[in-house]
Amino acid sequence: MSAELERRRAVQEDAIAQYERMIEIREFEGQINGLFASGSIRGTTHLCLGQEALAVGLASVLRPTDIVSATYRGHGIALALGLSPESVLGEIMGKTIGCCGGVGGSMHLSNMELGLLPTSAIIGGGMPIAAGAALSFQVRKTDDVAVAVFGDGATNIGAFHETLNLAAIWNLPVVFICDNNVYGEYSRINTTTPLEDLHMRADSYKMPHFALDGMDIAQVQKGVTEAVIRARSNGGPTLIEAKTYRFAGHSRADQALYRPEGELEKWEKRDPIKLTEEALIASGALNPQRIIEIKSEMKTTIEKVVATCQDSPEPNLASMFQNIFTPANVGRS
Amino acid sequence: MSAELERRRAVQEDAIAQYERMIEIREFEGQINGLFASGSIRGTTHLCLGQEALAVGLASVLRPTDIVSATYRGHGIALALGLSPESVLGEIMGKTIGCCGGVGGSMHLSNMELGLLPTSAIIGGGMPIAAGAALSFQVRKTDDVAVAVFGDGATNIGAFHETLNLAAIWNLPVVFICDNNVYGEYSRINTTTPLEDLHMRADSYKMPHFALDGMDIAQVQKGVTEAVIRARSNGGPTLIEAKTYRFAGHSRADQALYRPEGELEKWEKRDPIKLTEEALIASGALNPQRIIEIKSEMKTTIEKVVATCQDSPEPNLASMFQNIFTPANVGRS
Amino acid sequence: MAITTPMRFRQAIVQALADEMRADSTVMLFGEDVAQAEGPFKTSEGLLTEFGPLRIRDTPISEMGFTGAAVGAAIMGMRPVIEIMFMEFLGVALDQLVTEAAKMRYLSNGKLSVPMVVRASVGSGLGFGCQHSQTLENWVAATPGLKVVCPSDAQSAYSLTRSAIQDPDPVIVLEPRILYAERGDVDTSLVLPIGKARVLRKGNEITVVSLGQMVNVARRAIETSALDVELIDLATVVPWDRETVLTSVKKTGRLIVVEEAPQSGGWGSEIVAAATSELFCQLKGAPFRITTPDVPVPYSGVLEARFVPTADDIARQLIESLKTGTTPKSWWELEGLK
Amino acid sequence: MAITTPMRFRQAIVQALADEMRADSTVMLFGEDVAQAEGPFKTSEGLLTEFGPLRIRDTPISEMGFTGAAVGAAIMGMRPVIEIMFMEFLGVALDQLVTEAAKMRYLSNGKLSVPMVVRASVGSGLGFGCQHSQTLENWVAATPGLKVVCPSDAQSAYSLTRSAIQDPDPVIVLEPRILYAERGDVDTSLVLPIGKARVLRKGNEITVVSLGQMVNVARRAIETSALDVELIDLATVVPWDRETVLTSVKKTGRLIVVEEAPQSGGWGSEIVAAATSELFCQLKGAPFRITTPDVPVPYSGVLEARFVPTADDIARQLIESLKTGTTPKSWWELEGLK
Ligand SMILES: Cc1ncc(C[n+]2csc(CCOP(=O)(O)OP(=O)(O)O)c2C)c(N)n1
Ligand SMILES: Cc1ncc(C[n+]2csc(CCOP(=O)(O)OP(=O)(O)O)c2C)c(N)n1
Ligand SMILES: [Mg+2]
Ligand SMILES: [Mg+2]
Repeated sequence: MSAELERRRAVQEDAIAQYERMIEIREFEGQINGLFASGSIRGTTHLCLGQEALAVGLASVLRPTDIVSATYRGHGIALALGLSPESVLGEIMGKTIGCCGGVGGSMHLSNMELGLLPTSAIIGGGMPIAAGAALSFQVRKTDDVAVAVFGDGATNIGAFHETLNLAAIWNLPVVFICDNNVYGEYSRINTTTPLEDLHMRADSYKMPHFALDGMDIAQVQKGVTEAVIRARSNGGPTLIEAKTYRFAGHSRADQALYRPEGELEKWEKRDPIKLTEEALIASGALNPQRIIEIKSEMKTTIEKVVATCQDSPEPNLASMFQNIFTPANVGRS
Repeated sequence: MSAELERRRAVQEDAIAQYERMIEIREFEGQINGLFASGSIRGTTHLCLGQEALAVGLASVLRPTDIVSATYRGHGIALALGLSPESVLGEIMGKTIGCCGGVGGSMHLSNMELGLLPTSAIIGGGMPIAAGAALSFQVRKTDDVAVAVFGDGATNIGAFHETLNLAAIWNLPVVFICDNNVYGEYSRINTTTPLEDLHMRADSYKMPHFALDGMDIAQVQKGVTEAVIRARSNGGPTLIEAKTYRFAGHSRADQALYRPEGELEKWEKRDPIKLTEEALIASGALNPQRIIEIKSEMKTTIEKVVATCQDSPEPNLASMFQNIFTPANVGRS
Repeated sequence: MAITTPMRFRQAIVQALADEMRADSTVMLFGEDVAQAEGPFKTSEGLLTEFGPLRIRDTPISEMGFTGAAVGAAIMGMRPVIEIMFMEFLGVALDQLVTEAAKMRYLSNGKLSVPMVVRASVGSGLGFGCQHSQTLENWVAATPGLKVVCPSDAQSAYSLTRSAIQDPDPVIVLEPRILYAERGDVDTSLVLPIGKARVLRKGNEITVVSLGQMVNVARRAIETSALDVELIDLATVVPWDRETVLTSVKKTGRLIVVEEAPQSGGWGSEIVAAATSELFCQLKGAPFRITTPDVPVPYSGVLEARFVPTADDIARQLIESLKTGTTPKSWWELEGLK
Repeated sequence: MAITTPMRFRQAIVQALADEMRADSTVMLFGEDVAQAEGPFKTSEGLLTEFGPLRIRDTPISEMGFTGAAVGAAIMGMRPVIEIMFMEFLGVALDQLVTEAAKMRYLSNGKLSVPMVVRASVGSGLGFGCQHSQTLENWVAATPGLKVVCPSDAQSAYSLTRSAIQDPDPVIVLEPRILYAERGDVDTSLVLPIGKARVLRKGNEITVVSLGQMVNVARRAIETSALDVELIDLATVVPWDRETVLTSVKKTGRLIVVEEAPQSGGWGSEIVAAATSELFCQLKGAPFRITTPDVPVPYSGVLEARFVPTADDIARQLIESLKTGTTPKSWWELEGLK
């Protein structure tokens, strides 16, 4: 089993590993701004600080043969699914060590072994693709499922509507997860969308739907499990709305000054990492001392990852000419 | 006032004129197949037999300064809004007498004086355009309204979703009318859409909505009036589902053999023309004798229209080079 | 000797789909009214009956949704074929081809392929009006990662459709709608690889490159002109067969592209520009394009008949260009219409 | 003497929008985050404050919806400007421009116009990856009824934006994203009409036609080459200025197009093909294009820097072509990469 599949298995089995992965994501995202400032990263990037429970909770419920389509805000989901921090940060830094050899970048992480489709930078772009993956499972009669993760803002794009309707009428094994982090870029969701509970839109397709607390990993696991079981057993698609909050700005440059006063602070009280810690301490699985150690170990680990990626070579010019078409003709006849 | 504006005013004021216009549409559409057979019409065409009450009911409620966007299935709406039969049939025959000089064809009728935008042959294509017309009314603070008419099948295209959301969040003076004639091409609506009452989709946008009996002109007038009044008075958009039935096939070639047995016959019992006749007779406005006369007069009228159009000249080659760009620069500065 | 069967263009497509579906259980077809109704243009006749509703499916009117579904199914190892009834409808779904499918292999570091086929009917001539008659090759032509083919007769409809389905990458098949009813002889064993042009007629004086419905018109023009013209059916628009075209132009020294695309922005510019850049010193006369005018496709039969280049137009321009070495005027310039 | 003000490219756009909105109450702007946030690229700074929420509006993420809304508002007499944050996003809304807006006047028998403007940021160079870095002129280039312009500096950003808004027909303004922060001097009284190229440098040996972000690179190349080159900023892609370009090529006998579009299908083919067809006998050497390679725009800074033609590339090809009269190899051919 590859090291990355091991990483995946870890979060599937163990609550401590899940917590550690959340810390890994937090630590990882925390490094990004500094790397921008130092010129090690260019372009743009979209952090998922505050949304770690959704990423890890989701990954803990899926099998590696399930398929996930996610978005440019995908570092956390990639790490949660098992991609190594080197392959994620390497990609963000445009290095050969990156999961895409450096030609993709922050918005386009992928790893087919772990079931992560290339993440899409087009709002709604990944949704019908996930439905298509589910279609292939249905035709081949496997019991794998496809998951599409997308933002609150994405519920206003045509692809959302078309995909949910198609998935419903074809009864596809797909789970739609709307990561409602309250903002789409600099727009609060209520300024672009007349509806507050976005999952209600599933009624338009007679599709089961519910909201869950996306800050609480146990809630995420419970809700996603319910939908995944339905999908695996021919019960068709589900729309889940995970109520989360984006602790950072939309992308690199954004300071999120448009937030109403006190909003961030209110959500920070429900920081998914804090909630997980409380739960693990309450259950006796962890103690405060160990938490401090884990965080400090993870800090060191990620710092090493940064160093490794910084030392990793730049891609050579030939690499931009590769992987456009499939080599030779691997068709059947 | 132009003759066509007179035609419009007629259906706005008088129930008999409305009935006559329905007969005109019925007679008009009845001629089309024969004209195809004789080679006078080419391409394709989409008849609205059975949907006359919606067309005329709608036209009777709107002002000429209101704006309508409709579809390729637009002969009836065009005639109802006041376009002369010559300008509609002429266009269908590709003659200079046509409302578009013959370059548009059956799917693209238009008349800006009467508020008919060029009808669109792209499913959903006209919907955001109607919302945009409503936007212009809103910015200029007129109390005109825009109306988008589209089919049941169109409720599955992305433009439907995006337009309804946009209209709702901007509170635009627009009325969405879904002409649910049970079929989209050869597909019964229930095979492509999990929801039966399509107007329920408006809940996704917190938009007022209701269904009405599209075979009954009084019901159409009542429902559309309600929505138009809301739009005129800053109350925002409404989604109306008019339950109708397509008496003919989807387009020229289609015999509609896919219909379940007895379905057409069931709907024919609610033929909008029959229902209108019954109502007018009951109210004493018409008697059976006069009905026979009206039909026979209308037959003669439309036969004359056919002859006129057949005698009308073909467009010259220069006409295909016109009206692509606005001549000179009519910009401000 | 090759065994050929007479069939219509649309039947050749049905046959190709059926043969591929028999050979490969991952091939499937979906689109609007392709299953129960057997296709708005009857290009899926009998397929639902033979292959059943799991593999042959009607879709809602949701081009973005089902095009994207094909991308996803292809990534996971199916070979979906989708039908886009009129090429214009990609205007609501182009994203899934140009910005998703074409980039997927690149963005997976070569770990996945997207063996999907998009069949879209194109072109003018049937009185469908300006929103249902464009060819629109340009929407997909400048996209590394996509392949685009366009058959011109029943044989190439059959063979290119099979090659497209067998191809491991996304292929768009532009089907000239006006040809659906045309008859031709089909040899089902003939392979036409993607990226290979067809030399339909050998000649030494002029190279004519054409595509789709214009191929036959060009052929008629050449026959009436009585010139010694080499006629190439480009067949694949992307990646086009530089070798065949340039070899021919090297020989003849003259290049004329006959196309249905508009004068501004049509695919033929690519051929003329590339041939000129590479073979400038070997050209004996001005290479040029014979195109449709820069107007929306008009509806009236009289106008639409004049919209595409006619055999007479083409013959006139062939003869004149051979005589003068310069680019002859288009018919609308001759008639002072523009 | 003209009075010029120094400003950034993006500020020139703001200024043009503001000046037009002051002059005409029918001008309005909408798009994602253009109001409250003053534009993802700060191209609407101050506009909400000055013109208020009726005319400056944020939209939901619904490109089809709001592009279509602009079509409708324009038909009814407004002059809407919409911002498409990245050109790729038209992949979900192209229908409204190519198949609706471009045909509306035709389909109304000349009774209506569609005076709308679509502003879309384009191009590579900022590390946005292959779904946010294309130029995609070809999506709109072969569409009778649309006009397409592309500024190359603050002055043309200002003047073309104003001309676009004043134009009675739909105009697409492609804004090279990498230029937003560039500074330049703007004379607000200078009118640059749509359809008119800018001769930025007179010369007699070679005509170089370029566009957008490549204009400055071409200029640098020309300066280092020390050749007598005429540099034309095409400025309008559709309808391009045949007169200015052909007059120049008549004079120099040589044409090189420098473009960011890919080698296959890029807009430059149109220029090379048209110039060759019309001026074949007056050409002294092979006309050719210097383009980006046929690859998705790579993310890595090292690769992306090499993706667009560099001044060195261009200078090498200018010099070599003048010497040999033939088309020099591209850098990737030289390096054996394709
Ligand atoms: C079709 C399209 N339109 C616009 C954008 C620009 N854009 C990138 S992220 C974003 C906001 C998306 O918000 P949401 O769906 O809530 O996701 P989040 O970023 O909050 O995770 C927008 C508008 C895009 N990428 N694609
Ligand atoms: C985007 C798009 N996809 C497909 C079509 C082909 N098409 C034309 S009419 C039609 C059926 C539409 O059904 P509905 O909306 O119910 O309208 P009706 O024809 O019944 O009035 C379809 C699929 C189209 N014109 N545009
Ligand atoms: Mg969000
Ligand atoms: Mg219908």
